[in-house]
Amino acid sequence: MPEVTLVEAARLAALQEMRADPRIWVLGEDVARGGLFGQYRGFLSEFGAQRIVSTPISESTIMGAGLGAALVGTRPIIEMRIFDFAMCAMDELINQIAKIRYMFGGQAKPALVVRMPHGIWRNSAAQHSQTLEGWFAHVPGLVVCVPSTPADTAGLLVQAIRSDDPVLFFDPKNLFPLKGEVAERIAPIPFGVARTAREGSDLTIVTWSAIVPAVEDAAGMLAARGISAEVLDLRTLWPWDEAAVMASAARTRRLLVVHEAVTAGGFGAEILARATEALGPGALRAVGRLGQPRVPVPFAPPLEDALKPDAAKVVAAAEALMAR
Amino acid sequence: MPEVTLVEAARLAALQEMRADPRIWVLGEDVARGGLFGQYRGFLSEFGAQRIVSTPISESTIMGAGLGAALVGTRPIIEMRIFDFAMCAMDELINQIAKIRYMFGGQAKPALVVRMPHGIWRNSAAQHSQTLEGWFAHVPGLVVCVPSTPADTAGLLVQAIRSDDPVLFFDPKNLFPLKGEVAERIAPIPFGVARTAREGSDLTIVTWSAIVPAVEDAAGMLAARGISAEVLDLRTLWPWDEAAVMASAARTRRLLVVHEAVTAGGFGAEILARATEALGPGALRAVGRLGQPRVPVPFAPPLEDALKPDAAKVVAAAEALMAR
Amino acid sequence: MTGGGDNRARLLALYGTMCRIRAFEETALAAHKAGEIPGPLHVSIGQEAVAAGTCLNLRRDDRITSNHRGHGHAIAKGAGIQGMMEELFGRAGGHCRGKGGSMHIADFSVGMLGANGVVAGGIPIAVGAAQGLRLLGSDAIVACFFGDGAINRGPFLEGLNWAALYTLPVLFVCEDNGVAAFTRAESVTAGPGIAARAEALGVPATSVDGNDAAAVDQAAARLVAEIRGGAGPRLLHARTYRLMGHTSTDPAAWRDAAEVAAAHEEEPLARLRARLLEEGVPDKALGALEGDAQAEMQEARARALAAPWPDPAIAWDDVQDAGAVTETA
Amino acid sequence: MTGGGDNRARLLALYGTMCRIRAFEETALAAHKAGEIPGPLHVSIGQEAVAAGTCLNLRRDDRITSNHRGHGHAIAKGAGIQGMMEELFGRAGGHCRGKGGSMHIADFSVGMLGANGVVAGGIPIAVGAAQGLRLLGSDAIVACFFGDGAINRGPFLEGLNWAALYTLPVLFVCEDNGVAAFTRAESVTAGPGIAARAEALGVPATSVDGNDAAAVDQAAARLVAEIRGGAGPRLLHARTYRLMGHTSTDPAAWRDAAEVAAAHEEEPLARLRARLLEEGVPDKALGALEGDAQAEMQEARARALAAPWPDPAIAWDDVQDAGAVTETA
Ligand SMILES: Cc1ncc(C[n+]2csc(CCOP(=O)(O)OP(=O)(O)O)c2C)c(N)n1
Ligand SMILES: Cc1ncc(C[n+]2csc(CCOP(=O)(O)OP(=O)(O)O)c2C)c(N)n1
Ligand SMILES: [Mg+2]
Ligand SMILES: [Mg+2]
Repeated sequence: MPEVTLVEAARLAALQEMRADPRIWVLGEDVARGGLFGQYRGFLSEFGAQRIVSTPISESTIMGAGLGAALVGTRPIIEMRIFDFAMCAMDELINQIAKIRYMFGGQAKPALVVRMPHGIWRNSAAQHSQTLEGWFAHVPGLVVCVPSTPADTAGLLVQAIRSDDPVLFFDPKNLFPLKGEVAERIAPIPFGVARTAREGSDLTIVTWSAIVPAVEDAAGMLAARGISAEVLDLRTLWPWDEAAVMASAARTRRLLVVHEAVTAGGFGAEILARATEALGPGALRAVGRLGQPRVPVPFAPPLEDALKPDAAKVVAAAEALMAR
Repeated sequence: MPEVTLVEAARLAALQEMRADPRIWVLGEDVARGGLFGQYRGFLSEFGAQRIVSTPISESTIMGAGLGAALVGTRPIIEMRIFDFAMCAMDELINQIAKIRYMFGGQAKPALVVRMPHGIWRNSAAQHSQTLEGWFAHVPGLVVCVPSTPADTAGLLVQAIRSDDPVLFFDPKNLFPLKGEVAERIAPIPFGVARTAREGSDLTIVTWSAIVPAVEDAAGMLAARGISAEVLDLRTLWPWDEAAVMASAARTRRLLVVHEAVTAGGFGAEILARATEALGPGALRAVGRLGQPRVPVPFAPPLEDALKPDAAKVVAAAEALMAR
Repeated sequence: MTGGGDNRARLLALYGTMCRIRAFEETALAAHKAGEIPGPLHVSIGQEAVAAGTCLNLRRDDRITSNHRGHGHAIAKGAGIQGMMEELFGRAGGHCRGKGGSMHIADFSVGMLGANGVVAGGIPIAVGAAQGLRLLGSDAIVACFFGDGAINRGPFLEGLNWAALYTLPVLFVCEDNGVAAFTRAESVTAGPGIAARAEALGVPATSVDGNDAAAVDQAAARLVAEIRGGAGPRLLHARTYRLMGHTSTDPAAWRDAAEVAAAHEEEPLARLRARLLEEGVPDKALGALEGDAQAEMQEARARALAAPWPDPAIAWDDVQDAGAVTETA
Repeated sequence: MTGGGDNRARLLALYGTMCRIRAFEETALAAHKAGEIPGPLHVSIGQEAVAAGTCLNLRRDDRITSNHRGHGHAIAKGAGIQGMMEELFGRAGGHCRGKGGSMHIADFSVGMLGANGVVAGGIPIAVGAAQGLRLLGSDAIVACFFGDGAINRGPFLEGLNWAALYTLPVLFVCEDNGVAAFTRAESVTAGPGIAARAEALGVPATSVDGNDAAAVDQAAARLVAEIRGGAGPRLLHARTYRLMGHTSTDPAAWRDAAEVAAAHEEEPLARLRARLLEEGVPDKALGALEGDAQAEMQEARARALAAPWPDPAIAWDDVQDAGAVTETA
């Protein structure tokens, strides 16, 4: 299996699917030039300007036109460039895309993928660094993908493109250069199945998206200190693999959720809540969360570093949990 | 103290503040005609068209212009008519209003209030019934008010208008006709202080906004069945009264959160997560949440009724918790 | 049917559609007042000619998107009446199985892609539908209905620019009734007007007396022919008047009585009726159309009232395939 | 200074500002390349005349809003250089204490209400600022800078309509460099153009050669006078060229070399320099301005490099008053 970067894995996945299904097309800014990150490199020459549509800076319409095109039977990939710009298209996403199948009594399934590279990335400051994926798990009608490896990105993107549901696909932009193996023929990865990134017995760390490598590093450091951490990469937040999390947490009795998003009101809260609801509080010895404090992402490196979750902070959080 | 409806209480609060401070003004659709719910009735004749600005249907600009006006020192009340339309103004709200003080290193405090009547209301269906208040507790920079009584609505609105923070004020539109006493001179109610709606010893029910009366009814029914429920109305979600919730939950050892919003990923998750983090899982015997299932709000009465939390569902959830 | 014309048959077809729209909405108003219809209800009484005149020029496989005041658009596009009435009543037999109601009526079987509860919400959907149809090799077009209030929202600019850019087959239809909810259009809309805005975005515009059904029909016929011929999007600006309040419970008492009375003189059904009489159509024939429409809608109301409510279990259906919650969850 | 004019002093003032903008951005580019400046950096090299010509006509208490390519606007409005440079470097002495960076520079002390990382994000803010100023009884105006890319986003329509409706004192300045990121404006913008769009929204527009500083100055002088006189908003459409790539790391290699070479011939500093020489300003005097600008920016860079980083503890500051989290929370 060839080793490729994560962004190239995503490119290959979209390429494979677009070759197989002429109803798939891409719309977004600069996609004809390959996209901001090269994730559509070469697509224009292969698929032509009807299927690779470089659009005006009109996020509302990028999103809404994707919906309209889905309603007549095409399968658009809606490229938002950077997640934060999706704020310009929230009516289309939340009021329209998420609800239309239901409101119309099932007359239409908007089969579309919204790609939204997200996360803290090279001191891009508050308006280009947000991680609000937890919001969308709260919105009925949406599937939420948050992969962290090249193989998962490729497999989940294939699944997303083939799905009849509207799928929000959060490309982990800070991990675009990350290398990993990707199959020649990319198989879909089902939604809602966590990946066990590391097995362990002392505590369960649940995580996803760009922070996963830091959590894996932390697990290595913890091992060196005699703490055996199991790391579950959720890969999708809705549906999410409650069974895998519960099984692991019931075993280790310690549950830590790590995400790059702000801790308060983040999806980590849902995981802890479900764990105590489902297992009963008595089944657990300690629970905790590590995320960004409830502060916008600052520009200056020392400030960003102070707030951003990293391996050292994961180690500290895990040790605090073990001490309880 | 006179008895007034909740919407009238809100009107009186805004009136009082606008009389005291000429920098306060209102912008939104139809506000010159008193607003969709009469919450600005009579304001045009008293304050004139410069301070009561009926706007085009331009939600992005209603929100963004409010911000701009705050940056030069006025204190706008931004009226969104119905919460769901704020989806058309999320860039302005999330990328701009919430972050500007931080991004600019404290050079400006956008002192503004965004009023967003929200919630399920008379079979208005999926695009006019959303309760996404939990989203905003997750966004640094914002204060989130979710009152449920005329007096709280009035007092919190006064506080919101006087606050230098951007405050999201979720008017509980289904409770607009609800009557209650409001002081002649409305005093501000500080953010982050829960109201004990009912004292009890067997379990703690934490709730807010339009569902509060149903929870109070349920507590009455539970009392008739020998279950003593303490009801805490949070009144604000950010800041929220963690101390009061923890004290009550530590005492009753059973914690139920009830909100009209979808359960999955709602703010109830944060409350359960904090409770188990802060008190330790062992301190609690049972925790649970009751909200709308992860389904858009349907139109037909039997469908809406099936999904919407109500007193009977609260009783059932509380009894299930007591059985654990 | 293609190509406009003022021949009698065509005028009669227009009149028939308009009578059905009027009768549907009058019936719905009465049912709402009687407590049979829950939720908000926006009727288009006085604006029927725009829907009828436009849709008479559409094929069944053409699509439309609509707004909160969409009964007329749906009926004119051929949506089933019983399914519409039951949707308003929130019954299981509604087009949306009772999940949508008046503001979210859709009937995909006739190309009606949905009403919309968000002003201007249908605009991006319409341009995308047109783009999708082209990708699929179809020569179907999309008509996009919205009010004068929608032209002050961003999607109007974005959608028209987009449609012009990609030469998409979209007929934008602005129903200019001069009012948005309780606010006059002139008090919130700057500049020379709707048509000028469209032209500035590369979309040729035609203004028409929207209460003159034949005029709407003729203009729409020409524009639809241009669009289907590949010329790109067009905008039809139809001036009309909302005879009733914003919603069924709004008396719109702020309007001058004289203004409303004058508007009643210009209302499109009476005008078309007078013209048909002039053209020699017997009063009885018109009466028959009117009576049929009334009878159809009365029956639809009666059947809707007797129709079963949706089973509460379906409340959980049709959210999504992956990650759907179940009643027992 | 009010009233345009081509007198020497005015041209020299323009030239001085433009030299400072150019020197600031060349210095920033070098510093970015050297790894001294983190994050994305968008420079306006080649577009300096628009900022300089516009802001020369503004008072200190006038406000501006800007976009992602905003260094020139800030400098022309009088923002402190050291605070800007340190902001780019992410240092404690930056105008935003290192929290904003290049894309979020603001200097409220001179009426610079902020750059913006969202295209068109400054438009609603500008109109609201103007509305607020009027409510406060001020006669200050607001200039709102944005690119040709912004005219395809909804807020352009909403904001211009709004400003025209309320006759607000806003000067919209569209810096039309013909490109948005990696896409040519003409390939994403339909219709007759920016000025026509503005006029259709009730905002009179003036087009100008944006690389001719004197022309920009004259046009801005007239428009600012009209606006301050109460005439309502105006739009200045300034045609220019972005000599560098979209960001500091973008080579913009997709552009024809000949095109870029031709654009260099038309770049505003060289043109104004030639004109000043023609007008008899000694080369030495111009060289002194240029040298001063370079020296100022070099010193700013050196000082920024030596300046302290922000204390990590301030990362928690200035989020909000109520409900602020603390480091230990
Ligand atoms: C984005 C948005 N803002 C506000 C509303 C509330 N609203 C519903 S209809 C309406 C007036 C619309 O006027 P217009 O588009 O002219 O249509 P008309 O009702 O006159 O047919 C308003 C303000 C809404 N539905 N969506
Ligand atoms: C809403 C939004 N969409 C996309 C972007 C990404 N982006 C940043 S600058 C830019 C191009 C802007 O072009 P223009 O407005 O012409 O300004 P210029 O860069 O040419 O000065 C784009 C697409 C953004 N910042 N905001
Ligand atoms: Mg109207
Ligand atoms: Mg540009």
